[in-house]
Amino acid sequence: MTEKPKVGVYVCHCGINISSTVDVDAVSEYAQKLPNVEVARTYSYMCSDPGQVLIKNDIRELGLNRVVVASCSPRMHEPTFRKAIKEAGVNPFFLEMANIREQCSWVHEEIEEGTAKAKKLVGAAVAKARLLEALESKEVDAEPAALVIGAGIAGIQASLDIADAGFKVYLVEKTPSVGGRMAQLDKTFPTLDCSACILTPKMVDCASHPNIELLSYSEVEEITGFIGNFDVKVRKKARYVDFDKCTGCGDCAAACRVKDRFPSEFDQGMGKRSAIYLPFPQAVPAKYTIDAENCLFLSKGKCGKNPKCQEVCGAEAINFEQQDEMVEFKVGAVIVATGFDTFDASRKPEYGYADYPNVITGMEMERLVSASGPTGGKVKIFNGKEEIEPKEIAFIKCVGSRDKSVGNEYCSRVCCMYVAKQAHLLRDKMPDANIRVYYMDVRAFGKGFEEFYDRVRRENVRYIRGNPSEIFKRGDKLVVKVEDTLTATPLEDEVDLVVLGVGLEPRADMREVMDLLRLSQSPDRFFLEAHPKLRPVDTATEGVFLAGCCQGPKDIPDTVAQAKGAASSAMIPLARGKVTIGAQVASVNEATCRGCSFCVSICPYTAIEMVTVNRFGHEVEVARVNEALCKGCGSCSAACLSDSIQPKSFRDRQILPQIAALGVLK
Amino acid sequence: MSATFEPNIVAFLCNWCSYAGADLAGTSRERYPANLQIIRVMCSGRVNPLYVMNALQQGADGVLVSGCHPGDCHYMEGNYYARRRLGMLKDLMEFIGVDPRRFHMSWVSASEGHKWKEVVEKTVEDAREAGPFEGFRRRQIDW
Amino acid sequence: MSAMLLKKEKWPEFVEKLAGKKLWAPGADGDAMRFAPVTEGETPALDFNNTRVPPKEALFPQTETMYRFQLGAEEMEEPQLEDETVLLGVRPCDARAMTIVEKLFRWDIDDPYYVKRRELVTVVGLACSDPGLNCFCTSVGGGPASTEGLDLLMVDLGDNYLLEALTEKGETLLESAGDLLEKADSDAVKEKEKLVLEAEKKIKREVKTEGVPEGLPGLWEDPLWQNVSASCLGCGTCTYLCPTCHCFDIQDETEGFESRRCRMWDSCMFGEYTLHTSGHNPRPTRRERTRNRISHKYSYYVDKFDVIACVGCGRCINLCPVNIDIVEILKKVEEAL
Amino acid sequence: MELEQLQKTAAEVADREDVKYVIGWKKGSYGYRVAPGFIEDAAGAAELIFSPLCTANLATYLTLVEKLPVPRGQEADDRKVAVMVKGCDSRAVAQLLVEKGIGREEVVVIGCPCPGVVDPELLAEKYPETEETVEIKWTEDGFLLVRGEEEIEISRDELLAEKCRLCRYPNPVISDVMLGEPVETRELVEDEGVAEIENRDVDERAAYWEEQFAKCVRCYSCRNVCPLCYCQDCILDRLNPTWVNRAVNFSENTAFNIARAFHLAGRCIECGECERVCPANIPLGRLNRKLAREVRDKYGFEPGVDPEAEPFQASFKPDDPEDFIL
Amino acid sequence: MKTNGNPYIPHTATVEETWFETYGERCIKTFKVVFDDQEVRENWSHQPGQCAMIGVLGAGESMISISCSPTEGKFLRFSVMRMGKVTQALHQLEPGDKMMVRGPYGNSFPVDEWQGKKILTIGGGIGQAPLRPIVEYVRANLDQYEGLTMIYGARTSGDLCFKGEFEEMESCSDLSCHLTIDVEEEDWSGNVGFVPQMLLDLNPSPENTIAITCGPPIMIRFVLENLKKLGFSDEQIYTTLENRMKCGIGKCGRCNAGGMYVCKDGPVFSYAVLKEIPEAFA
Ligand SMILES: Cc1cc2nc3c(=O)[nH]c(=O)nc-3n(C[C@H](O)[C@H](O)[C@H](O)COP(=O)(O)OP(=O)(O)OC[C@H]3O[C@@H](n4cnc5c(N)ncnc54)[C@H](O)[C@@H]3O)c2cc1C
Ligand SMILES: Cc1cc2nc3c(=O)[nH]c(=O)nc-3n(C[C@H](O)[C@H](O)[C@H](O)COP(=O)(O)OP(=O)(O)OC[C@H]3O[C@@H](n4cnc5c(N)ncnc54)[C@H](O)[C@@H]3O)c2cc1C
Ligand code: SF4
Ligand code: SF4
Ligand code: SF4
Ligand code: SF4
Ligand code: SF4
Ligand code: SF4
Repeated sequence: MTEKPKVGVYVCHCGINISSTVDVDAVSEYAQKLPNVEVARTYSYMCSDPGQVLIKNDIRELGLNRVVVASCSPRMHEPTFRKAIKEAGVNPFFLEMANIREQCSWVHEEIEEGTAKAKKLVGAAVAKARLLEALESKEVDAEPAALVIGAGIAGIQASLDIADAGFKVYLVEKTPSVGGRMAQLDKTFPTLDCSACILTPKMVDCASHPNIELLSYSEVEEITGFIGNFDVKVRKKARYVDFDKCTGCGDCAAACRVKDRFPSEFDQGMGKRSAIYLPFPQAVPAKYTIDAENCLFLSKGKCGKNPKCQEVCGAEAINFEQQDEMVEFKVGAVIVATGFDTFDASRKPEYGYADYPNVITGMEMERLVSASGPTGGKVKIFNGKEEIEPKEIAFIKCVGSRDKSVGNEYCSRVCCMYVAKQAHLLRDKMPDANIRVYYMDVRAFGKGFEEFYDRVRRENVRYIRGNPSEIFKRGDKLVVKVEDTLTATPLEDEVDLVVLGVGLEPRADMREVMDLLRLSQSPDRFFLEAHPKLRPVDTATEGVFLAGCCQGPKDIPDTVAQAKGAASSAMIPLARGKVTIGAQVASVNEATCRGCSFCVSICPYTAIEMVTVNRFGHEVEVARVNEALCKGCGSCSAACLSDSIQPKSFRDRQILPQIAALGVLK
Repeated sequence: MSATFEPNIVAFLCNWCSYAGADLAGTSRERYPANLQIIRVMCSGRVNPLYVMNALQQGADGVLVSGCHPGDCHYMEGNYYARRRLGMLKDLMEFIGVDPRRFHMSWVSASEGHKWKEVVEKTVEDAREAGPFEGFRRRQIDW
Repeated sequence: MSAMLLKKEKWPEFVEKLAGKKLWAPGADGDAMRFAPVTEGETPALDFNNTRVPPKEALFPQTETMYRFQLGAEEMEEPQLEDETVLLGVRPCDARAMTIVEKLFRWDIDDPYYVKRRELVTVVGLACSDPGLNCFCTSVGGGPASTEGLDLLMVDLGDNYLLEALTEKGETLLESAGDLLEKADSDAVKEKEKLVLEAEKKIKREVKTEGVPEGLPGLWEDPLWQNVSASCLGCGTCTYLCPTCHCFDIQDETEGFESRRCRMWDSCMFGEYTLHTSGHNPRPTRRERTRNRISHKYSYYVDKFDVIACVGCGRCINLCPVNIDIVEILKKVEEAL
Repeated sequence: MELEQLQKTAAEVADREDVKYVIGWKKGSYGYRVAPGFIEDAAGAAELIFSPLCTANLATYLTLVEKLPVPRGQEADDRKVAVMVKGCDSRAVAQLLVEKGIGREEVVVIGCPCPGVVDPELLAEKYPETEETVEIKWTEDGFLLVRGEEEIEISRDELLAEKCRLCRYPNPVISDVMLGEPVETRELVEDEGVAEIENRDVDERAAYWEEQFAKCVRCYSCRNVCPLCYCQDCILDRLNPTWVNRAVNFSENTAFNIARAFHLAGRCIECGECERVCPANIPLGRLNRKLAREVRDKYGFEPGVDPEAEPFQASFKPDDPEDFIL
Repeated sequence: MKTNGNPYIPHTATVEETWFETYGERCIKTFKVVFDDQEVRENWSHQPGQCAMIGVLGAGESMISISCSPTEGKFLRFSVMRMGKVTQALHQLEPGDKMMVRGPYGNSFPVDEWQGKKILTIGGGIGQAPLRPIVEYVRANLDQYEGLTMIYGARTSGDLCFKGEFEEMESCSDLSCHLTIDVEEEDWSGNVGFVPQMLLDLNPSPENTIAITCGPPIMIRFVLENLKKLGFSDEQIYTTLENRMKCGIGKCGRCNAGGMYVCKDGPVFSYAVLKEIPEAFA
């Protein structure tokens, strides 16, 4: 219904804060004459109880349906007056404020100019108030469950926290086992505790926790909906091994016709595995998986007479008929913890990683020094003739980090320390090796880092400042060509082994997750947080949070801290059981929308989607706003050439009269 | 131009940075000319460039749009869109003979009360120098 | 009535004598856009073909204030129309058009604005000695020296203009010129007749109107409408620039508290012209609109006012961006009949 | 390109079951006029031509056609529309694809590499029009005007339309069928028309445009002819809110022209149609091209060259210029 | 009169009473208005079927049927559906506010010609507004007519206008009132179904009867079909057109349907005339 707007204007003295520079009575008199103004009054403190009562009484007695308060900044008291008029039975969004204090009386001196400006501001506020619309904020139920994508330490920790708080968690891991990168590490800096020792119990916990449903070897296919109400579809990939029957004995892998033929992902390709495999001994769940690509039966249709694994499996768990399985569930919040990739060292060809076997990466070193690694913890190299223990070892830091030429300007934050750690571990194993580290800077910023770095240096690890330009082969030695920048001496350092301190990169497959959740990337290509300082675990999409290295490089303590942060943020809607959907959101006039989807490209919250509607028998695409996602910024509407999308309360037809009032009113 | 000409300026400020910055200018009792009136919008990205045209047509002598610094937008990207759109508009306006001193855009953060004062002074001064906007003002020609 | 001669070099003086009245004449350049008020001291040149915008706007301005008021008040103030106006150099087709449009504006209830302006205006015509490529006035009841709607006809005789007063207003105007003029002799009149004949011969385009007014409604569903309108842009060119088109819209326009109700040209070629809120549109496509434009001119108007509402000025042909040609359309109509 | 090939192709396409009609150019009703032709079957294809007079950008008809309510029980006719495009016109198609004004599956694009069309006004001025239709052909380095027996050689520079002098995409950027051989592309040259205005001072520019915009009769030809003005319900027609009053005067006309030009920033593909159709001869092309040039030089963006591109007005780069910001 | 003979200048009238007939997005509000000027009030006369340009200064004017019969008194009634700019402004008017009115415009139902006949009105939705004056007129002059049958339908019971007035009619023997709604509703005991169907079901005899129909285009189309089925001749059927119009006095051209100016030659047309204007039903 179109009611006649009946506006009440309330001009506040604010003690003398306003009235000393603005003739409030003159403003009120002026307002009284504006169209649709029923009453205009002044009062010493509008925000005080009596001030509010004044407004409320007028609403009741004069039947006001719009209120203009000319006082301080709406950033201060908009909620106060909204509440007041709501109590008097008027929709809280029928309020418009004219800021005649912060932006008028406090910044101007002359009473004439202050008064003149206040009049205009009030005039403009009245012009807009007449055209305001009633709005309602909505509450909808939130599903008390969370989805965690990625089961590295970040995902594991977040899952455990949420589950411990009593909410259901669906933990989806792409690979056959949880654990992520941390499982591959040997010891961890700076405390040198054994990675597996601290991680394995958590891995086991999360598999056995009654509130966690672990979906390993699975991928999220689709997420729709909004905070409190995400609908999730997950594909459980076929393992070809009956999950319930497999006892994890390993007979199958031992019997496999192509036993130990394929590079083990876990061992960075340095160890080998069979076509049916457990990624690593402590893997959780301890269930075998057939790698369909390499399995003779699955790829060629034939494996001898009968597949060996099937023959030996006492539990009869092998099932070549198995199909991918789809599971669907609802969650109220999502945590993305998909981790990182290490920098592909072959992208710096000058270091010869692709050419020389004795140039290895930090990750490979982790596996080499690990007692459970492919060499059982022995560091041995092949120099072309024989297997030897390397004597001369060089580390190179910042490979793929802080390097514009490969597109990574950022610091990877862990390399300084893992290099120090590995140098230390090597020193332990080989007391007389010559170990040096080529570096640009050493950034030992964390708790205990500087101390650790000091200790390593004291252990006779030489730190040489210089960024090697080339590595080449001379005889059976590798030559590191570098300039020591502290002494300005060019060096050609002959070594046996080079360890490249590769940095962290966004996962190559992160686009899949971006598309799923319509997330954005920051300039470093990691996932973009909602605010770098104040909302570091939130994303633009409400109800979706980030944890761990997917948001940017970090070490384990930071990862865990962020995971805990994300978990607690995710638990807010779950614990409340409800989410509030904003009232001042955008809405689309579907009759005029031309379907260009400009608005869709613009909305930072991906709140708009194109839907097909029937317009007089024709299928046409129009935009539709998901009110739960929209934050009412209005960016979409400034780009909409047909003016079809408009943020409520800030519609063109509400703002244009405001402009007119400011231009024309005297 | 006559020294007494007082330009009328309409400004569009985003709620989170510039409007807060202007509030801060008030709280800090900065002093600046009273020629500028603010219309609050949630984001500078909300400012339809045609508002600028409309304001000039309806009696403004100058227009200002102000938002958060790049990277600080409360809605992440709104100010980038605003910058692109209004940059284009500015080119167009200049081309058709609207004095460039009549339209400004600024980044003012919530902590830049003093910068806000300077922006207002600059905007007002420029518009004053440019004189009353007659151009395509919806004047009362055939009324 | 009297026929006089005016030496061309005396033209500026002649114009000066009209001082005190508002003068309108085609704008300066050869391919004048429109008639414009003549500023003092200026002598309008008459060496134009025809204006793009017809002089109908002198009587029926593109935008016209009907009355002004203050928002919230009830008083309405009408504009005072009292300036006597002289239109100089109106082509005969455009003058004829004024008489045609006038029929509607005087039908049943007078349109006060048009009627008042018509009363105040003296129309000084200029015969065409060199008709345009797309002129076909002779097919629709006019001619290069048609006098309908004119108060005074000027014919360019080379060194002189021949001035024939056709109405009292014309007479008065001649009188006011006083001794600038000399009486035209029979030679001059003969020369004029020759010129007109020649001009008529130059007109190459032709439409046949016989049977068209009665026949058009019968072609309602004829495929010709689809054919001729497929490329139409639905713009306002053919109608705005047509001297006989007269549709208008009425809008209230406000600035601050000042407001006015005004009317402005409208066009039946615009989609929203007939659009209802429900989305229902009695003329939903350019086909119906084109059909209406032609039928209105060549049939409905004839029905109502006994005259074809097209004076053959050729503007719609010259200026249609996509070569929709009313002569061609009428040819097709004729074939279809 | 051979006329035969064109007509043959058009005939084939028009006869396709999934094609509603082919939009091409045909001889006009007199003088230099060329009219858009809508060909529904092979027989009609004989009318089609392609010559330096084919200025019209036919892509506009892809969106101009009204979608009538489909009677209950019937299905909408969603057969394809085939359209003949020159280089510039093809950019309109590409841009329409970017903006989802049309779907790729809705059109068949017949590409016509274009050596450049004539400026019809200039032509009529120099070689007055006649009531017979006149033919103009392309020659090696110009045009050949054939009027009855008479043949006149005209150099390219004399008559080439301004938009073609500036055009860098004479070969269609998108097509399903390409007719003839690609023509030589031209280098980017300075836009003298735009530069000439830029070189004036602000007041002169204001005076210039005031004179121009005052002439506007608001016939909306410029909007209606523009292939990229395809909103069903243009904001400039709306009353609530009213962006531009219906009144026709310099103020509203300017607002109208600003809004139109601005809405085409980063979208206008410089086909020059708006300027050609303007009955008031307002140099609208200069407005559009000014913006197009800024979009290209400052933002590194060209509309209508990549159907997969992000729309200019709905995207940004973090390093977009901001030298104008205080 | 204040208008100086300028037919475009409206008279000022005061809104005396308003109420809503229907609610929702496109609600209908009825206004009872009285001219301020004594002379205007006295000189004003209109016939059933005519309309007036009503408006609000600053918003504009709309053509609206006068929905009362002159027999009801020296006031005017308008029932206005909220559609766009003007009708929204009208809806904001409350008792005491000013409405600008000019008219009356258009032809009217030939009520005198119809004397001695049975009157059948068939209305749908807001289409009842122009029919109401006939109903009232016939009611006031029942002795001159053979009776009145009214069929009126709407989408829902909430969309029926003038609800309060129907009961009174039910009680009169010369009048019969048949209401229908499109779909079943809880508190609705009346007929359910479309108006054209109801017409068939009632099966009125065409003898000495005039049928007048008004409503949405689609309804009119089927009503006409059914009236023909029932044997009504073209001359016995009347309807009204509601083309867009701006001036109301046959100048602006908008309301043209074929050669007709709906504002002058209409809005009332007999089917015999209307049949010749294909555009009327386009
Ligand atoms: C060589 C090296 C040595 C290091 N040493 C130390 C150290 O000593 N001390 C220390 O504190 N830190 C160290 N770090 C850093 C440490 O590895 C990280 O901080 C930590 O692993 C980050 O964990 P995360 O859970 O964020 O990511 P990840 O461990 O990468 O886990 C991500 C998980 O998500 C899964 N995943 C990815 N995408 C999907 C998807 N689409 N769907 C489902 N699942 C998905 C992955 O399979 C993986 O299991 C080292 C890093 C490197 C490279
Ligand atoms: C003879 C006649 C009698 C009428 N009687 C009544 C009546 O009794 N009660 C009533 O509520 N309405 C009646 N109408 C319709 C009424 O005139 C329109 O609904 C009204 O003018 C809409 O104006 P607006 O300014 O609110 O809409 P606008 O803002 O001008 O337009 C909104 C939309 O309405 C469309 N529109 C404008 N005028 C009309 C029209 N005349 N018919 C249909 N759509 C239109 C426009 O195309 C536009 O899309 C009558 C119309 C006529 C011609
Ligand atoms: S930008 Fe506007 S027109 Fe385009 S899809 Fe969005 S709402 Fe529709
Ligand atoms: S208002 Fe902002 S958040 Fe809402 S849909 Fe528009 S762009 Fe997205
Ligand atoms: S016929 Fe030509 S001028 Fe007329 S509307 Fe169509 S395109 Fe425009
Ligand atoms: S219809 Fe065309 S030729 Fe006829 S009068 Fe109008 S513009 Fe001239
Ligand atoms: S084509 Fe020319 S006259 Fe017509 S609206 Fe556009 S600019 Fe104005
Ligand atoms: S604005 Fe003009 S030049 Fe640009 S695409 Fe549209 S019609 Fe062509």
